[in-house]
Amino acid sequence: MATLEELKARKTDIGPPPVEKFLHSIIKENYGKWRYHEILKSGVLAHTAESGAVIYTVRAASPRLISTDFIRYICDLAEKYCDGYLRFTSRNNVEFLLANKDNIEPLIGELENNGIPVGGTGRSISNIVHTQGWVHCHSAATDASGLVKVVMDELIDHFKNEDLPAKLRIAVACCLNMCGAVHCSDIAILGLHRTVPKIDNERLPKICEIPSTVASCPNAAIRPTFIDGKKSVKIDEDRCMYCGNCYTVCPAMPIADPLNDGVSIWVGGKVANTRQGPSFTKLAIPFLPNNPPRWPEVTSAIKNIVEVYARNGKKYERMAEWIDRIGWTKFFSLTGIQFTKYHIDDFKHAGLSYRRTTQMRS
Amino acid sequence: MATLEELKARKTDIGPPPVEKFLHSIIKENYGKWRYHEILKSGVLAHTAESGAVIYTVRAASPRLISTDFIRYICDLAEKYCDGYLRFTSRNNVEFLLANKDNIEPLIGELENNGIPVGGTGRSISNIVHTQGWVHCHSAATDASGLVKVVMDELIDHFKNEDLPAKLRIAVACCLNMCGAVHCSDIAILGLHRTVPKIDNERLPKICEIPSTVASCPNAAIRPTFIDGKKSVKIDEDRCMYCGNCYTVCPAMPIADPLNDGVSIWVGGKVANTRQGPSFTKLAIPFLPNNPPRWPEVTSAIKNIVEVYARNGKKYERMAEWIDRIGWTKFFSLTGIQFTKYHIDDFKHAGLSYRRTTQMRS
Amino acid sequence: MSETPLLDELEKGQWPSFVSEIKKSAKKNKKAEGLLGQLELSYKEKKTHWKHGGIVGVRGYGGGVIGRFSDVGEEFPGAAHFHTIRVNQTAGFFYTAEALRKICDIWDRHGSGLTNLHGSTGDLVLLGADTDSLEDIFCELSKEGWDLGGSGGGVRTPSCCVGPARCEFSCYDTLALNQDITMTYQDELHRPSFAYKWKFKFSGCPNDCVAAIARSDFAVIGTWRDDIQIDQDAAAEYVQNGLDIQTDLLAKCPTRCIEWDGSLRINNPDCTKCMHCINVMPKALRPGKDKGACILMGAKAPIVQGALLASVIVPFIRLQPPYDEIKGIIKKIWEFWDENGVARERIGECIQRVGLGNFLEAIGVEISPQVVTQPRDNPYIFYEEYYEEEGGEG
Amino acid sequence: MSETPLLDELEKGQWPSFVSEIKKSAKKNKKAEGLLGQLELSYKEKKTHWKHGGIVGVRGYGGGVIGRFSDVGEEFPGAAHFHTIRVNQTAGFFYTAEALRKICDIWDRHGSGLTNLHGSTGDLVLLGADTDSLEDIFCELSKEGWDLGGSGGGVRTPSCCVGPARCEFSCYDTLALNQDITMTYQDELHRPSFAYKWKFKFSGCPNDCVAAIARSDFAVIGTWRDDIQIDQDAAAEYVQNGLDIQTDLLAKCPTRCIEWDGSLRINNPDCTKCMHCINVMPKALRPGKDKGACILMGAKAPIVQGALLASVIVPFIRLQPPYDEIKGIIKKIWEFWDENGVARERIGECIQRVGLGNFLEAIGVEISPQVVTQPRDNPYIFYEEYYEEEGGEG
Ligand code: SRM
Ligand code: SRM
Ligand code: SRM
Ligand code: SRM
Ligand code: SF4
Ligand code: SF4
Ligand code: SF4
Ligand code: SF4
Ligand code: SF4
Ligand code: SF4
Ligand code: SF4
Ligand code: SF4
Repeated sequence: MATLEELKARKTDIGPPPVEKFLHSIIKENYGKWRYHEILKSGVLAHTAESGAVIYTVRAASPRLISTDFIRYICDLAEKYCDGYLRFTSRNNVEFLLANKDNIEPLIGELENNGIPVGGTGRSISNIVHTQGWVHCHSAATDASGLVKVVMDELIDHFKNEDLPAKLRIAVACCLNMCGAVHCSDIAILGLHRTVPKIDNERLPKICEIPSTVASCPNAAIRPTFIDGKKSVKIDEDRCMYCGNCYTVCPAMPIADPLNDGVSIWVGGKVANTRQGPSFTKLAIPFLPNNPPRWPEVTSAIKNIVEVYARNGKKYERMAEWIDRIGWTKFFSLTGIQFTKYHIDDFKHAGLSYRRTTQMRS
Repeated sequence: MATLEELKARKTDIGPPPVEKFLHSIIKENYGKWRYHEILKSGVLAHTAESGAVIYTVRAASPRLISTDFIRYICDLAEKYCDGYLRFTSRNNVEFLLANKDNIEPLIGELENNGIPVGGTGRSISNIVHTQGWVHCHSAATDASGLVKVVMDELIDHFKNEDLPAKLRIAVACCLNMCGAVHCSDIAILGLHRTVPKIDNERLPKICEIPSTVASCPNAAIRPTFIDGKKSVKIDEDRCMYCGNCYTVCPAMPIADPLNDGVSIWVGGKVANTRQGPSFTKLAIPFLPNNPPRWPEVTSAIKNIVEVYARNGKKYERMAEWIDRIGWTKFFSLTGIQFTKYHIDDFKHAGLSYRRTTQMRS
Repeated sequence: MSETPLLDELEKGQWPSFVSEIKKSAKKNKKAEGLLGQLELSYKEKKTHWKHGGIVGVRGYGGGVIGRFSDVGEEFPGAAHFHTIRVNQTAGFFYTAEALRKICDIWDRHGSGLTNLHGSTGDLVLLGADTDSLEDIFCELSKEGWDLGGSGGGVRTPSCCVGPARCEFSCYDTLALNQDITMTYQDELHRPSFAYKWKFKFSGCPNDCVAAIARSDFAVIGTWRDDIQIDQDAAAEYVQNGLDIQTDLLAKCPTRCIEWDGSLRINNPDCTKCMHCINVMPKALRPGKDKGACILMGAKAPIVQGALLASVIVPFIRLQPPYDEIKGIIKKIWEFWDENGVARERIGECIQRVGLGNFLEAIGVEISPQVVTQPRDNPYIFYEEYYEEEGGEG
Repeated sequence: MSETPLLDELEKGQWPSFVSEIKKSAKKNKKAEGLLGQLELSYKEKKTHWKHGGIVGVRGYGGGVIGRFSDVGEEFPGAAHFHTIRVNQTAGFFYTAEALRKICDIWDRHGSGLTNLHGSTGDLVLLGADTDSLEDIFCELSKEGWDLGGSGGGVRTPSCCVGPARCEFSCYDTLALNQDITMTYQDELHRPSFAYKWKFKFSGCPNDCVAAIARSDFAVIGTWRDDIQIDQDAAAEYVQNGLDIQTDLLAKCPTRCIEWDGSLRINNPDCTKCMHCINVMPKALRPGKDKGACILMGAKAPIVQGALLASVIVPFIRLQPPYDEIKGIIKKIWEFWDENGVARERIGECIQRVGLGNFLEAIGVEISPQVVTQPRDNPYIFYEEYYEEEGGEG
């Protein structure tokens, strides 16, 4: 039990500190009065205010899963070059905010010497948003950080250089819960299962509620049953599509299966309301094996898609817009990816993806 | 009982006569070898063959529900001007097929003198496809032939002249069974009910199967029940959306309600694969009263929509394409039609019609 | 004849009046007179006076006649029985005056004298027969070479566009295929034995003048695979005659694959065969030479689970008599439907229920990206292969 | 430290290595060492070694800590307990070196030394705490001015784009609204009592740099209503500097409402505020002056009934402190959800279930055509008005 003193000292519901404390004076003075921005070079932004003041941003990579050592190191750099000010982006890059233009190159020099690439702005591949994977989640069908590492190693030049038709946003999620905007990414890498959950009939009645377990299945594959006189559930194997939601609700239905878990690749999602607006990511490759530590099948598949897009996309054409222009038939033929039965939707709105016109390319 | 002789005389499964018997010699000779067509004037087509031969077509209106007198009359004309050859179109117009150009004007003269307008080609309003209504169907929530008559009286100039941005196809159906392409028309007039079927608990058990009656409801509003010890069904009034399918399956559930039956107006459907391809018709006006014999509310509503389209649509822009260009918000403001809760889809794919982008006009 | 003040209002105006038609027949025909009276009553009371259904027919046929009985038959005896006879129309709705007159003769003798030319499915509809005269009408019609169309859970009367008979766009012989299919499936047409109705419609090109994509379970729509044929002189002529080629043609091409710099250039691999440019310049542009059709399936009206447009099953097929390939596909589909169909479920709904991929696999049709507009966007995949403990792919 | 041949492979290559990060901490920290060993095992066996869930927390809070226990805790004692502490990040992810260092100090003292900057929802995530040290960590953090973020069935940690702090496009003050909402709903954030999670995200313009439309139950995305502001000289400058204005700007406008003839002309009533032209020419074009935001609701990941993008609820709202209007809407929505929500059903699914029209009616928001991309295409309408026998509208 806490002492009375401790309880008093303990403040609750204070919320995060007000952001004003963390804003550079140039930002405070020109807050809401920015006039325009320029990308000076890949990874370097200059925002000019109506007052004429300029704040420079250097964007640097981060593996997101970082040690306090890493944080202390970037703090050192921020103090040395940025009056101590820095921020993170919504894609987990580090942004150094500089008042002094002359500090840009020395900062970049130090970062690169220490193995931290600079880039991710404009028409490039930015950091991959991702999830916990084997590092921290019970649900994971694959590792997230590892996939990010090997894919970014492969695509590093597109992070450092703005050499693509448009922004290319990649996301990784380790299970169908999709902790991130995986469902709306230019390219998504999604861990998944391919076999039916194994029911632990011993534990199930003790730790799970039967009705909520039955209700958890999107496809009504789970039914209540009795095993050796005890309440449990059974799965209609023909209806299960391995989503793992029953496992989320009931721990006694583990779905992990190292032999069959793996990775799928999705393309053509988008978040921004630009031009053709937001859209979901669509299936490109239904299954690639989990082949840690470097998932060669995955990296080469992603590399291939990116390079085909880089060669064929037109300026300002996001992956979705490029595919929209050339058509999916051509996407599959250009990338050499095989179109299969699995690519044809068979869930709730399936029919709406069927081609309901004779309009098509030969 | 039929006599043996009769039975012998009676031929079954002979199918329709081969069409060759009914083709003009010019058509037979140039069959499949047509080169191009021209619209000489509204209602008059000229098809030129590779051989240089030409067949002329005069397209005349028909109320579709016609007497043998009418048929004999057009047969007379066909013999007088067309060597006896004529056809009907997929929209129930009569087409006279002429070898001799000089016969065109006399034929048109006779038709018009007898109250049969010529037109319906090109960028005009053609005949309305429709259904039985009170003339012949037990399901009808309105009359079809009557609606066609009053609407075409109103729009006759657009039948006779090619003065619209593009073809405008109108359809009428007297109930949700939609016997025709009502669901894919530029403008559709649809009869419907607004009250729950009345269950005849006396007859129901005798003439209907309970399970198929229950299954007939798209919205699971019907449940089996017992009334005075006899099996019957009951309707959850909150779930019923008056589709009448239960009545189709079970005659003891009549849904007609003269006080509340009426008409809805739909716009922006299309069949042809041209440009943006086929699409469904969407709700414009949820309800107008059944006001026979001349349904003034309906004719003025249709007239309004047609004239707004005629003024604002661009050449080759079907109703659907025009609305697509200006947006639905503008469609409602230009036509002065009120947008209501009923316009928002709440059926199976409802969410897909919600605006899932910030993109919109102010 | 009874007074018909309401219906009389519908004899006004410029559009030809169905009321005048009914009256013409009613003058000489008791059945038509009955209808006229009953219809006036409907107009007054704003409701139908037909009873629900009623099964009548001719011997040996399971369909082709729609039974219809009045609920005010005592007041209007002519309307008491008022059945519909669906006569299978000719392909493309072509007739001679002579043939039509013979039908009129039969119908004036035995029926109301009222008809629909044509019903929405395509039949030549005779409207208003007594139960007793059905057999006679059938026999007389068949003597003249006519047969019944379809109704109920079977093949419905096929119909097709005017096609090669009078249209330069037709990519296959719609009339011939329509006739061949109608004759081949006489049994399925006249003795309905399917889970629900089955409609065939045939259009010669993507303009789809018979609305096949909107209202047939099995739609065959002509198309081509090679380059659009261009007559540059004719194109220049259209432009000289005032065609605004930029706005009306180039900007309306859905894939923006046509260019004009005094002559037309089409980037054919990007062309989706939408017909627009050809429609605008029929003298200058024509479908390619490698002609055939696209097969689409599953269109229907809204009842029960919502309307459907037909969707692509076979992106391209060549169509020549004896049409064995397409008949082979139909056979497989009906076998599949026989096993998987449910009462009152159209094939389009059935395909959605089992999944288009499974359906194509079952009927042995190749699975190509052309059958969809986009791959799935949800991760709910029914994987069928997996590794077994020993390491083999299951 | 144990051998980690597989993970070592992930120290190769140019992208900064998370394995190197774990190793840095593992050198001085037993918990990090445990994680390293367990992760190597996962890489070897291709499976996770975390047990399902586990409820832990700090006093007075219903969320903010994710319990995590190892199933190989005996082999890797450091990993046995490895809970996550979600620290509510600053608005816009702005920090000073000083503040971050203090967090590092606390975390080095009590935890694994490993973090996520940031979690996908936005929290500053401390990864790997023992159950016993949770209270201490919380107290020390709060002394430094930090509080926990959300988890479970309540408000999750709101997050926002950099907005007016460094972006010229921002149409409202994302950081201020984010902070205000976070403070206003501390109770809902820390003591989850909703049917399921609730995520707020704030983007300053339709570029949506915080992906609000894809992953928040309540997304506020800046936009404007009047004309785009044009600086014609700057526009000319872009063109002089080589911008292909036809291809890269005009042809990419979704409504084709911009023209260029030496100066730019925008047909503003047709502009859908897609940002493209402004993004291409930030110096020449700016959002209008009548700024505010669009409220969209219901985005979520696929589980259970498929992923959803957020959809428009309020087409335009002005946003100024004290933000009473938007808070009024939130209040109504939560009342509605309280009555209509079902466990594990996100608000987006709930809205679809009850119908967007009914939802808007219930929360008292005006129904305008802007909330849909098209009206319904099926005739299944739930009419609520009808005539009673007496003739009155019911
Ligand atoms: C820093 C950051 C906001 C933050 O609060 O952290 C940010 C900052 C800017 N964004 Fe963004 N965006 C940021 C995440 C996003 C996201 C969210 C995401 O990726 O998850 C999106 C939506 C992506 C999508 O559609 O999938 C996003 C879509 C855009 C767009 C639209 C691109 C398009 O054409 O579709 C622009 C406009 C542009 O780039 O011209 C934009 C433009 C910008 C500008 C130019 C705005 C400005 O004037 O300052 C900033 C520099 C962009 C650059 O990198 O070239 N920002 N931007 C985020 C940086 C992430 C990173 O580290 O890479
Ligand atoms: C006669 C008929 C076929 C038949 O077998 O009966 C026919 C005949 C022709 N159609 Fe059609 N269409 C006929 C029903 C249709 C239908 C079906 C319907 O209306 O239910 C459609 C689909 C309508 C829709 O999309 O909702 C149809 C969509 C077209 C189109 C595409 C129009 C568009 O731009 O969307 C063309 C092309 C054109 O008009 O330039 C076309 C073109 C033609 C041409 C020019 C073809 C040719 O070269 O001969 C014929 C003369 C058209 C005219 O009226 O201007 N025909 N046409 C049908 C006449 C119906 C009538 O009486 O009005
Ligand atoms: C006569 C006709 C309307 C007309 O005025 O032309 C007609 C009349 C009837 N249709 Fe139809 N349908 C007629 C063409 C259609 C079409 C159009 C087509 O075939 O191209 C459709 C839409 C396409 C489709 O098949 O989906 C159509 C969709 C329906 C439906 C809804 C089917 C569905 O799956 O959604 C029903 C209800 C049913 O089958 O139970 C129906 C049912 C009926 C019934 C049998 C009424 C009933 O509930 O049992 C009607 C008999 C009326 C009568 O007493 O004469 N009728 N029906 C058309 C047939 C004439 C002919 O043979 O040529
Ligand atoms: C830590 C984090 C991933 C990360 O690596 O960043 C995460 C981790 C988990 N998420 Fe998540 N989610 C995280 C952001 C998201 C997001 C993205 C977002 O918030 O913007 C999503 C998608 C958006 C959404 O909410 O739909 C997301 C969608 C889910 C779902 C699916 C919810 C759905 O309605 O479809 C679940 C499953 C559930 O709730 O039962 C889930 C569940 C989980 C659980 C609690 C696992 C579970 O089944 O109980 C994971 C705990 C992992 C662990 O042990 O650390 N997580 N989760 C993110 C939270 C960090 C933070 O607070 O900043
Ligand atoms: S995506 Fe799945 S496995 Fe990965 S962190 Fe989220 S819930 Fe865990
Ligand atoms: S994994 Fe998904 S589909 Fe399979 S039983 Fe569990 S909840 Fe149902
Ligand atoms: S639409 Fe309805 S009422 Fe009209 S003919 Fe068809 S089934 Fe009968
Ligand atoms: S009318 Fe339609 S919705 Fe109403 S009970 Fe009958 S079948 Fe169901
Ligand atoms: S569908 Fe094509 S081929 Fe048939 S009539 Fe129409 S335009 Fe001609
Ligand atoms: S047919 Fe259609 S898609 Fe093909 S070139 Fe002509 S307009 Fe373009
Ligand atoms: S969402 Fe708009 S306002 Fe916010 S950072 Fe991105 S571009 Fe700037
Ligand atoms: S913001 Fe988008 S829609 Fe508006 S003018 Fe610019 S490009 Fe066009």
